[in-house]
Amino acid sequence: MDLDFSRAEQDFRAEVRDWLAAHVPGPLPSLDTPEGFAAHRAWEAELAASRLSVVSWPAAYGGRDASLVEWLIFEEEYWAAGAPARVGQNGIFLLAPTLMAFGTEEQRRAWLPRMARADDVWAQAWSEPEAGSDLAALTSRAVRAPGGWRLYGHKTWSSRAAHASHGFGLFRTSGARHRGLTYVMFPMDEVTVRPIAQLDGLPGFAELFFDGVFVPESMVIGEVGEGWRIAMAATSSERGLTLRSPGRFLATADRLVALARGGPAADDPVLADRAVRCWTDAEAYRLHTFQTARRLMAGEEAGPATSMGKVFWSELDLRMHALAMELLGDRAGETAWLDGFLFSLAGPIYAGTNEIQRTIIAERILGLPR
Amino acid sequence: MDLDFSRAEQDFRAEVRDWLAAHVPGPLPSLDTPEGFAAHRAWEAELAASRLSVVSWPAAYGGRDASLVEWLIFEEEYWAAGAPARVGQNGIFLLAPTLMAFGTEEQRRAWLPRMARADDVWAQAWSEPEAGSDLAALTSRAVRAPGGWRLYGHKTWSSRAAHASHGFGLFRTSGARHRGLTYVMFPMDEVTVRPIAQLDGLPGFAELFFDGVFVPESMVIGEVGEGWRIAMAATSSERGLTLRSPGRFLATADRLVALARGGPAADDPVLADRAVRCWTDAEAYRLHTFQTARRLMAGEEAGPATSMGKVFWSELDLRMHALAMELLGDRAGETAWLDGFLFSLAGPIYAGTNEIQRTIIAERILGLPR
Amino acid sequence: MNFAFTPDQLALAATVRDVLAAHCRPRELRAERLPAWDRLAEVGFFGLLVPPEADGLGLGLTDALAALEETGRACLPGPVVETAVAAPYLLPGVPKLASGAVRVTVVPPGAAFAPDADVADLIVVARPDGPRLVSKASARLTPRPGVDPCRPLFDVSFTGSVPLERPLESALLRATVATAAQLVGVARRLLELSVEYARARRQFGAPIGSFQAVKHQLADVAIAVSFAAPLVHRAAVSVDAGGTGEAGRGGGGSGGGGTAGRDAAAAKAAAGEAAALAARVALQTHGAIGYTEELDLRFWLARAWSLSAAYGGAAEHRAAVRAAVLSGDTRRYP
Amino acid sequence: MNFAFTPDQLALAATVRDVLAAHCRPRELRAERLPAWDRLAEVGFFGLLVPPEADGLGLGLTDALAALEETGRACLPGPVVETAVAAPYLLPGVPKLASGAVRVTVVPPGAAFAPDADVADLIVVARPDGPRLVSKASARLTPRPGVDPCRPLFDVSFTGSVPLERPLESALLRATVATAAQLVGVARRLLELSVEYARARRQFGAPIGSFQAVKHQLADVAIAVSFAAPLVHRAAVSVDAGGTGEAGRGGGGSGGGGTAGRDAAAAKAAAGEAAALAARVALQTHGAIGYTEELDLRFWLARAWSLSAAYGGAAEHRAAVRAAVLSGDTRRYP
Repeated sequence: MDLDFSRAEQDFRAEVRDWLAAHVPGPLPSLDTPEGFAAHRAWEAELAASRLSVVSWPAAYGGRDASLVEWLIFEEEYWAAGAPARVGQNGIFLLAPTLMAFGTEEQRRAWLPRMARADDVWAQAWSEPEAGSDLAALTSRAVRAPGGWRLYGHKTWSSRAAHASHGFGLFRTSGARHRGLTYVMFPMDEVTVRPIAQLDGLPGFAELFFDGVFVPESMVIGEVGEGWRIAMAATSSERGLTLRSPGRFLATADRLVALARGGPAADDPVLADRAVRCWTDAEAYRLHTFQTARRLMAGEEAGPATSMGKVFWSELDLRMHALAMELLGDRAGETAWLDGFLFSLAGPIYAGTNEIQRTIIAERILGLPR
Repeated sequence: MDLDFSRAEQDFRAEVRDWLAAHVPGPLPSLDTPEGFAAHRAWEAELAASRLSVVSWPAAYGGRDASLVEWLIFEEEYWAAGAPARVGQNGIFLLAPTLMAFGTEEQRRAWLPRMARADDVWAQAWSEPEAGSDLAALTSRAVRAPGGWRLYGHKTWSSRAAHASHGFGLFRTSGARHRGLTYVMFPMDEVTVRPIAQLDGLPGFAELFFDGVFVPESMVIGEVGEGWRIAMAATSSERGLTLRSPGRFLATADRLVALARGGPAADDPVLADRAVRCWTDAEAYRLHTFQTARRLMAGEEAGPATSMGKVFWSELDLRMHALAMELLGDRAGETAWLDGFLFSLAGPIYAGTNEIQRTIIAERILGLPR
Repeated sequence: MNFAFTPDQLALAATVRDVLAAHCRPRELRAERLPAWDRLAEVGFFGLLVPPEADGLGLGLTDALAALEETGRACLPGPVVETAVAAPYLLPGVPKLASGAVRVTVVPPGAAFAPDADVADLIVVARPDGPRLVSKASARLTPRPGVDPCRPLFDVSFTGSVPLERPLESALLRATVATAAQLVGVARRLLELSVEYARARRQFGAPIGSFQAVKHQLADVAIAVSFAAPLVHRAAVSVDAGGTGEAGRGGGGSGGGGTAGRDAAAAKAAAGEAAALAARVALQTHGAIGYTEELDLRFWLARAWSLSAAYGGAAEHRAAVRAAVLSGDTRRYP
Repeated sequence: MNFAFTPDQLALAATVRDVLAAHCRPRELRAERLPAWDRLAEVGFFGLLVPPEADGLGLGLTDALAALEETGRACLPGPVVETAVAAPYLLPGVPKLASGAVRVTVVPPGAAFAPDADVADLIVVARPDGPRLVSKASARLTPRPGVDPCRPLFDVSFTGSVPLERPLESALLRATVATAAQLVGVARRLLELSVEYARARRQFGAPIGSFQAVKHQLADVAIAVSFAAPLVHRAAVSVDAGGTGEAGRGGGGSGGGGTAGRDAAAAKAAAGEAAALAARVALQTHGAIGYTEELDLRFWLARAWSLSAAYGGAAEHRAAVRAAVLSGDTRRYP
């Protein structure tokens, strides 16, 4: 057991660090505004030009074939450098793993390079008003049409959808609860989009209304009726959201400790202790992730163990931002911590609520009865 | 709204305080040993001789007709003085309220004065091996016999039973889940008692085996088949365990703060903070209890709100003792804190687990669906 | 000993509650800057703590406490605590305070900004060399971003000001306890909204409120609020009994005399933590929808966060209680 | 970078696990004072960290870490950490250490008593003027009450002793990390026992493990253990990489050099807290039965509590991490 990075890994880290130091822009406007969205797309294109937007992808699609450990290194450097949020993350972390595992080579060549450059920006479309965590209850339909399908129904909580060019999600193609769902990509042009303003007034989410939107056969991923299985497999993909990169939380923890070294925490060890606990927890998450990455690189499956990571990082992220709010008092709004706090509140909710994750841990890891 | 005690309440407090100062003995042996049991009985008799063993009872049974607030005052002084644990508490807090509400005057006159003097010491007999929190699943039976009943079956987790003279509990008199249970008192002489050693090796609990133990009709409380309702009503009696006296936790909190002012907490504000939080929580529990007492004295019912108190005091008590263990390190065993810690571990379990209490709060106070 | 609100105190709270139920609903929160203020003025709310010689009722904080909790429960915008609770002690001679015609806000020590300064006629600004009184005319306000859109923050610079003769301590102590009472109200409302939603929303074929995990989280909120409230009540009694100043110091007085600082700190910390828990669980119960501008929940979420920070966060107040208790102030009644 | 145990390290752990599964079962815990010690000696367990010149294998702490976790998982009685981990650094020249024929215990700084001194041949006693080595013959032991019947405590007074030349720090750091590894094992076993019980025990017509409240508590234990373990692994790597001494100080070395004190403290705190949570949830899952002498659970409960306190409690270690990190030591790899 060691924690020594290889020469190649160290060189990769140095390259990424140097590139970021030279290129990271100042704070961009929120990516939920039109100007911010455009600025973030431009930044993605700049990353892509140096093949740094999707380092873990195959070179054929715009990546570098980086190993999992190299990807973790990239993420550490990216967030430590204070680089912008990733406007392409829905596509990169949710759709791309699905295409790589279940798409055709045509689909991959058609969509992945464009995604890597943010030529297309993808929104996810899972939830419906009556089906949040319970995806098997979805009712939006895909109906056979000449040469493809027509989509009908109502999706909600679609992140980034206010400005995205394309979307992907599950649509019902038969009545069977789980086996009646099909995985479909679609262009946003014909979808009616109603932005949902969040606490900060910006449309981080949107509702999507489908009234016969046509998609050709080539935009179905995998077999008809296999959508549920495909979606589930992709969410446990090692490059998906399940192996949530520690880099972001490490950067937050370091900034939190810096904050705690001044201000009220300097005089209150109880506040300082909370900050340092977060720092240690972020480190624990990082080390745990390295161990998981090592297992995955050895060919093991991530499996339900990633549910533990989801609970851990989301509650850590919330704790860090809530503490920062307390440390900053009425000056919190002048910093990026307030936006971060509002964002962190969603962590325990999205990608399977933490209640669902705890039930998965209990049933699928510990073996408790349903 | 005020917190000023009346002249009479202040006088009562002074009397109790003075009496305790003159009479409280040094530490007695554990009441789970034979000598400790005898010493604690003698102490109860001494309390009773000054009419201080059951101050809130009617004078006719050995009490003083003290108000709820006076009882709370008595308890504050009792525990602050470091007086011994109450060997009679099962009888005083569980059986006596039942007799007062559902017993006959003959039963009250027969049993309460003897209980007040600890002539009889009562063990509770609720749980069975296959029915812990789920009392409706009880299977021990009471079978009609000339002049009374014969008891059959197997009870467990009977506290104090290793040395008690009498017991009380629910026995099945018909098949109906809740309506088939009857509330019965019984002498311990013919019961086979198997002590259960706890973590400290002492028999705080026992198993009870009934093989036709005879009890006369006069030892049934209330109507046959009404045992469940009677037991439920008694546990929400204001003088029962549900209005758990804050005195004990206040005394623990004060001792914890004293402990925290020396030792490692003196140099570690994080430890000191945990101690002071407990002190504040104990105060909150005290104030909350005064408010409840005021409502009860005005004729209101305690109702399911007492479930909130159960969760709060039991988790506070555990937190206080766990912190003391940490403050004392390997010297904990030399103090009374270790025994207190082991005892506090049971708090979230007995008298309805805290999980059951939280469900009661959610369903019966907040109105969430079953 | 009667540690319960009197019929008069409850009647006052009921009056305020009725006014707010009629005039400070979510639709007004969305549309108006100061909903219900004129109605509250009509029922005498702003004169409760003003001395009789300035046309007020001269009541104690304890008398107004249940009513103040209602202002939190309704998420009433505007400088409520500053105008109704702090001003009577800072500016007892200012005419029209009792009638609600003059609104006041405060930049307390340790804070950078004044809440609701846009609607204030007078601003009290804490300065190291003593508090200053700034009139609307001589103040220049710069909006600052904050978490609560109904309690906007402003940087205050000013061309002219007068020194305030009264020390801030007594008023701040009362404002702290009053804010704690509001937080209890906010937490209660968050709990109600969460329970309503959990009863109605179905997932996996059942109302989410039938799931044990949801039940137990909401039960924990109920417990936190139930045991924070008596600390707030006690703090009000302690404050009214006299003994101002910092935790652990303070003078005599009957009943809770001398523990006012300690008790106010304990109250604010517990109420702030209960409201923060209520907000956390409310969001977890509501899921992604809790997040949105269209749901009323957001008003109470924002208020829980903004008031938790107002007049000192929980950690600051815990530190004050710690200092008092560890230095030996473990006094209870009597 | 290969932050996972090597096949050799795992094989060693499997050997120890097999020995303990056969010879340190609950029946032996009830009947014997030092179950499995002779068997562990046979497989070379006590010589793992002893230098080759004293007949040991000269391995690093990292190599033995998974095996040490097994001793916690089996609740192995006796001065395991003191003999197998601390002694090789304190008494490298003592003959027969590697063979397991000499047992050692320690009264560390800040502790009052020696665990397992009744079966120790040598006792190292920390004193303000430096550690002393006391032989069994010159020690007088007085039993002191403690929480763990399989890890009895003794007051040690002595008539003769010799000063110990080696400083304690390096050995204590290793003992702290080794104890953290044992705590991870204890926590894992408590979780297993709780899951087994929750699957079997029925209440209200269903296994209690089917209730969401029980599931989520056990899931939280699984999470706590899973994220404590890597901190323990890292601490072992840091210790082996060099850099002894207190948190925040320490020298160079490759990899984790210089952070050993900080990392050992973080590991012990996290492991102790995970074990304490596991014990709490185990009792809550088992109900009153968890309490009794007849149930095996009690061995692991007692061990969780006794080892949490050994070599410093969680708060003490959190304070050490805090001091290091706040003074600027936020170093990670590389």
